[in-house]
Amino acid sequence: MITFFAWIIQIILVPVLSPLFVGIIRKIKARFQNRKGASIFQPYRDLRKLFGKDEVISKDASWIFKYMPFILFGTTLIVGLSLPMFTTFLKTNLTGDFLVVIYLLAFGTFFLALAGIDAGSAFGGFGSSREMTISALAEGGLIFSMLTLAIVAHSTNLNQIAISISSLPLRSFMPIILSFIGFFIALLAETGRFPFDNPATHLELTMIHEAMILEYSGKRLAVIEWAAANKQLIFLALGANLFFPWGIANSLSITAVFAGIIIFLIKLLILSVSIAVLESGMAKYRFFRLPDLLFTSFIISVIAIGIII
Amino acid sequence: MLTSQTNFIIALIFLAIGSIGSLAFRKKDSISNIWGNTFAAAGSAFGLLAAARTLFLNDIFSFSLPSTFPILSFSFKMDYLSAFFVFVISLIALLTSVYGMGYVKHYYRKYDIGSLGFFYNAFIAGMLLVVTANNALFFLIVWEIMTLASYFLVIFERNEPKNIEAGSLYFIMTHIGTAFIILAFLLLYKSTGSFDFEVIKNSAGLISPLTKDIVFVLAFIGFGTKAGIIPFHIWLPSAHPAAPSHVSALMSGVMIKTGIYMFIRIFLDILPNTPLWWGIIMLLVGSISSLLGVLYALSAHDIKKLLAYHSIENIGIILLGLGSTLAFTALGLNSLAIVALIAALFHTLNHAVFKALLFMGAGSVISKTHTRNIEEYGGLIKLMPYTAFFFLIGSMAISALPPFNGFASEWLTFQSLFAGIQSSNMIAEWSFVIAAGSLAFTGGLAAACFVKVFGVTFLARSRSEEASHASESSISLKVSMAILSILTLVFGVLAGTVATSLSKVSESLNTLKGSGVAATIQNLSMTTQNVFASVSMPGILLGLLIIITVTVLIVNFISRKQKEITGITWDCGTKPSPRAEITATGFSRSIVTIFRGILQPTKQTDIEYHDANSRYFPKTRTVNLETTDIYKKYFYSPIHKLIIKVSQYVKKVQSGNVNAYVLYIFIVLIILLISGVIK
Amino acid sequence: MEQLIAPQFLFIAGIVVFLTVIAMHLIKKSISVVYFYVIQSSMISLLLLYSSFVRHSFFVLAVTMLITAVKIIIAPGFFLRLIKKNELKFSASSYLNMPMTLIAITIITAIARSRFFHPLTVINPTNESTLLISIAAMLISLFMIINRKGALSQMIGVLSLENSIVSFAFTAGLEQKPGLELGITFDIFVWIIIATVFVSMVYKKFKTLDVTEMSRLKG
Amino acid sequence: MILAIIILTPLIAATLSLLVKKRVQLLELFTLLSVATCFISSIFVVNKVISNETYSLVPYFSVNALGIILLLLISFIGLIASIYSIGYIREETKKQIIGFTRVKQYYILLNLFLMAMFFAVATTSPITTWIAIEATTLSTAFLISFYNKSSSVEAAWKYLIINSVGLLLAFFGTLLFMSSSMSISASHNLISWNDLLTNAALFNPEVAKIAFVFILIGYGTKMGLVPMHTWLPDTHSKAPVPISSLLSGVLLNISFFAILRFKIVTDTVVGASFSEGLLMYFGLISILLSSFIIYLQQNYKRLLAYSTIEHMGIIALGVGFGGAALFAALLHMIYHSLAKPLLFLSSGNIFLKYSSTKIEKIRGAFLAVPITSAIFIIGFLAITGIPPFGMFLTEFSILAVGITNHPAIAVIVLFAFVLVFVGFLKHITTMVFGDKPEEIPVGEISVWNTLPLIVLVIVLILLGFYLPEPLKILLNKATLVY
Repeated sequence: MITFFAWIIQIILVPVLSPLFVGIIRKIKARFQNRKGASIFQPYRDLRKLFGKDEVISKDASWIFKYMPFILFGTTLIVGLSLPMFTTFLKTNLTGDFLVVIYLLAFGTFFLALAGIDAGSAFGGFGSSREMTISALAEGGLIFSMLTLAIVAHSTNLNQIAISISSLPLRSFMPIILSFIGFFIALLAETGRFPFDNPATHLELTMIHEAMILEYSGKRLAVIEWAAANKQLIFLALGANLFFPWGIANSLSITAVFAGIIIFLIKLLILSVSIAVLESGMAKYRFFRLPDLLFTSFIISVIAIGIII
Repeated sequence: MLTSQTNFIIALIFLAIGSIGSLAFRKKDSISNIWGNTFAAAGSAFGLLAAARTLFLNDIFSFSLPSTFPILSFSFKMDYLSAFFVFVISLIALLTSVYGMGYVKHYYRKYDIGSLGFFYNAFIAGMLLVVTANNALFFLIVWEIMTLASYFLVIFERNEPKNIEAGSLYFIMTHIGTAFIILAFLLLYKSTGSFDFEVIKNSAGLISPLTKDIVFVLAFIGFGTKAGIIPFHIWLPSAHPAAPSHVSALMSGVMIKTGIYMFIRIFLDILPNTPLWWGIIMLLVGSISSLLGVLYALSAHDIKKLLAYHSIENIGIILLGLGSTLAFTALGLNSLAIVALIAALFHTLNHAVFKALLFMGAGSVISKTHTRNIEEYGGLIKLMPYTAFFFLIGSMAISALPPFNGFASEWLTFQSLFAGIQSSNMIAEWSFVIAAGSLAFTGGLAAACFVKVFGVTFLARSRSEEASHASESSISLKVSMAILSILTLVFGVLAGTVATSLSKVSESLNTLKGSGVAATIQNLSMTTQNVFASVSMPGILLGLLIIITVTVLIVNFISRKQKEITGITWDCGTKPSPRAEITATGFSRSIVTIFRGILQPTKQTDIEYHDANSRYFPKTRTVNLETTDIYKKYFYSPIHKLIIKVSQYVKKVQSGNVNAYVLYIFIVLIILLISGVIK
Repeated sequence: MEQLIAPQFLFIAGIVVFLTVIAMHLIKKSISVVYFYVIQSSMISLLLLYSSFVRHSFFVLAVTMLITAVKIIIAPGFFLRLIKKNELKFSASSYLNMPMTLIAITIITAIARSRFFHPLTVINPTNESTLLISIAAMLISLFMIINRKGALSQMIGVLSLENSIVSFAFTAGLEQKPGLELGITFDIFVWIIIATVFVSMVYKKFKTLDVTEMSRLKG
Repeated sequence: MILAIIILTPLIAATLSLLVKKRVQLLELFTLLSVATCFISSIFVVNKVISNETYSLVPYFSVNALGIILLLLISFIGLIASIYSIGYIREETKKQIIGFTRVKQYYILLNLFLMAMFFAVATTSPITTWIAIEATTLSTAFLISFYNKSSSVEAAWKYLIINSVGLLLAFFGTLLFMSSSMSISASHNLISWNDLLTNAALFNPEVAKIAFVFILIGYGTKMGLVPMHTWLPDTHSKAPVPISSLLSGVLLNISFFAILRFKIVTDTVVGASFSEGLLMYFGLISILLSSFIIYLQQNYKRLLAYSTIEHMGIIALGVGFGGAALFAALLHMIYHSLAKPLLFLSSGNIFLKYSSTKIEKIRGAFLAVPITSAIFIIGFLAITGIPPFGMFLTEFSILAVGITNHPAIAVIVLFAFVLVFVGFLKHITTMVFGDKPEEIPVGEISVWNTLPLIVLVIVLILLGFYLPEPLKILLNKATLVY
């Protein structure tokens, strides 16, 4: 019974929490620009508003344009399922492998880029070109940072990694820190955060993620925004629970599960605060300096592996 | 039920009838087309039957016919490895023949369909024989017949000089490759005294390590030229686009795999205890080929040339699998070697399937728009919905996206590389790290390249008149593409069962025989001694389907009251013209500039003025963006110039002066007399 | 093998052939080259005559008559008519100037007499020196074909090569059956006819007998 | 008795065609009849030779295993060439390039040429072989200067001079060889090859070495081995096509046959390594030099001439390697004698159509003369040793024997083959493909020109796959002897 209940939480946790953390990051950034900023629940209200609006779809668009938001949202949900969020005993070796997680997200980005081109506008095209370039280069750093963990844990299953990393002695923590730095750069790239892409802007020259979804409106825009929030939460959860997995409940008792959820929320809060601090303290890089950043993330993870093997 | 040997012979007979028949009906195009393709399909169907019987009912056969020439014996052998490759070849040949029936219609009255049928059947028969030949000399004969048939298929559209050049470059390169192969077999003959693969395998102990290394290098260059690995690939991007699409599907999908077949046959079956550096070299060449293959694909804008470059990339991935197998056998980890070989074989099968699908899609697009340049396509998804859907499935499979077969084999290759990273030897570990790095980047870049191809070809508005009048392709084209896309899904989802049957194939090899399989492979959960990794492809597919349908239903239910209005795309108020859309060059420009060190893009702008001397009012401005082919510049043309210089020098011997000629005789006489006496 | 022809007589014949070949190198005018050829072939026919008396068989005598007819009367007749018809006063120059040709000839004779050809003398050790002289004559006539640019002198060079081979045969005691001798002379006779026809054709086409003109077929 | 028929019928045909005044058809008829009778009678001789070792008529004429193979080749290629020359000469007379006297001269000399070749193969004594080969040179001299242009006169002159020098050296070599068996000259009949073989014991080894050097250089000039090959490209490119196909198809084999006969004698006296070493080095240089020159060739007839030199080099190399390579070399000779005339005759058709021998002037031959260009491509594939045809097997087994005892040479030769293939492919593709110049009419020239080609192609393809039993016995017998 408890496991069924825990499964329900596992499924609904990602979609429910993700707009919250988007709100929190916006709130902190506003605070840094010493303005009050909207409340942290503003994203929920935006979604409800968008669901209630009519939709304008371009006549050039095909079925890809129409069904892409649902595919994107679906992939984020499946990935959400297989993450070690607050318990590790929900170990599924169906989709638990970290390669599956990365390639499922790539599946979503693939369709997002296609939909960007489908509308036939110049902005969409350029957005998808930049998006695909960055995600292609970020994949190396992403895979290799998680690979360090897989080598240490002798398994590529996420839950198994979380269990074995949590029982790791402190002195062999150096490679984990290095790979976390690599992972953090890849996280910023994949979720379109600051040095790579400014989430708030609509300036044609700089926007990457926004350019692709320019043509959307109404319920489809809502689903895409939600999916973007989910993706951000997934990366935060990965960052939190793979690299610092203490406090995850590994037994079935109610208290352990609740303690797990609270510790998980605290870790997510710390991470989103650090992202917000980073964003307000740094300017967006020129596009052609990004590959060097991504290659550094790849090299850092390779050094981390070098230390272990 | 017929034994696999009779099936195989019936297949060859059908192909023979097909080739001779289509030549006989040369005069009437339609009859020779139907005749050629039906017999090719029938032949490959029987080939499929034979392979299936051998693979699943363990009906291995080998027989040989005596020949009038002393050292030649026509000996065939179908063990598990040959059966697997016969299976792949006949599967793709069956579907390309069905595709060919519809596709060849647009060549009627333009070219000679009879010779197309003749060489097409000979080409398939050649490939089937190459993978079952058991005598080195017979193998070489059939190998050259396959090259000969594919040469005439490449120059089938002989009105364009470009195709003729592509054809001769192809024939020259493969012939040079065959010279290396001949040398390798001669060296084997020198130490074992026979040309029969069985005899060589049994007396492999006699081969000294030095000859074994030389044979490795020669065979690697020889078969690498046919497989199209990086330094020897220059014929592939020009030869495959020149051939008719159903032939280039066959060439790109299966013909380059015969090189891979011989890699496995020689390095894993015939030559015992391989040294470690073989595996390392194969890993490095594999990673270079995969990375550069995808980069050149990004800079290519002819759709078939792009797909050809992707074949190089996928061959690189297969080589990664093979390289890790060799490295594991050298390090003694035979169980991991089996896993790596399963990854390589699985990717061979998958690549054959989705590459044939992509070439067929490209073929039907070209037959409708009569051009191969992506820049002139656009908006075809509305005019050719089915082809677009099948092409989409093909592109998702090739960029290794989860539910499809590309992901399954790439996942297995990744797992074998990760296992390799944890192996004990220092050099091996770092080569595995390089290989895993290149595979990671290749996956991402391949996805970028196929977003470019699919987006520019099928989505948004059509960029040229031809593209706007395209119509859906005919039935036989759609049927074969449909079957192939179902296969990509089936092989993807049933990856577990395919992997188990492949483990039977890889265990049958000589060097890997009888090693306890520590790595259990059931429905694709791989547990080796210390690494536990598992993925269940059906789980992913089910999850995707359920969750996506649920979200669609919920979202439609929530905003059921809202209306969907169709307007025009927002283009800052200007009328949305096709010029506003992203072009393929624009799309890949950022990646090409990032990797400018390797690709060395050149930009040439020339401006035409109204009147030449005033140079103020330009009439037209053309920008020409190209990437230089560094291989031709730094490796092939210097050798070519050297040969020309030597032959010019040698030509002076025939100076035209009689006295000089008699002087040659006089000098030779004196030299021989002097050397005769001293000796 | 019993000695058919007295060694002294063979020695004289060898010397005459050797000297005529050297003379051909030195003289510029083609008429005198023809005369030297006549001397050479008359020496050969004398040899034949001598051997026919020794073998006192009528058949050999008839063959010698034929050979003398061919080599001394018909061949020079052709050449002189050729020279008169095409007013060739002097034959074309040679590649090496006079002193150089002499040096070359001495080198060749040194090679001929050196140990490379010495084993050949074992066939008939008695007149060993004549054998070496006829070998020297052979090599020098070969050198003549290389050195002279005139088509006519090249042709005569070939014929003198044939004469020196025949003289070697006699000195080595290898003279053939009369039937074979007849065949060989018939061959030489046809060869001379064809060569003269060709020289006239060359003259008609190239307006000169200088062989260096004929160097258009290259590569 | 049959041997006499073979040798005399061409002579009769030649004399008869002398009397013919105006009717060209009569000339053609005589030649055809004579060559056909020779071909049929040589087939009869074949089963005689198979039953007993050699078939000899009167002490002067005898034919052993290799001899009959050559006879068969000469008569078969002679038949094909004479059928082709009927169409060829008619076409040339139509273009008013040659008059009736030239045609008559052509057929007479053709018959004399064939007779000389038969004579050379069948005679027993070395001296008569020499006379016969000299006769072939003389009979072809006028055939080469057939077109009476300055270049063909130049080619003929060079041919005459170089070959006479070569043959005189060979004559000197034959005399040295005869010196061993002069003692038995008392017996009335001529000294035959077997006499040379029997009293090889009393032949001084030093003299034998020098004699074989002279023979090799003499007959090597006639065979076209490299340093002495210079006459071959000029003659084969200037002679009329049927003649150059006969020249490079069969004539070179006869001088090779003579070298082989002398080789056994030297082997018994001095041991095989001396002669095989020489042949191997000559073969290697011929292959290397011709492969480089083929690469930059502008004239397709010279291209085929150089390919002949290359194949003569391969045969010499095969004999030089010895053992199984000897069987392969002889079989290679047969394939070459079939494939090279095929190429020459099809290039003849192209020449008649485009009337130019420059490669870059020929474009789109496939559209102008489709059947001939298809056969031209098949010939090209056969000559460069692409597997479906027999040449690949023979080249491969020569290399197989070569790799065991001379690996370096085998490797160099293998890459020379590749270079030849690359050069040939480059030239063939420029000639056959591409678009046809307008003024060239489409369609084959005449049935006389295409029928022989088709027959030759069928024979070549058949021999590629299936080696007929009698041929195999003959070849085995020949390899035992040499």
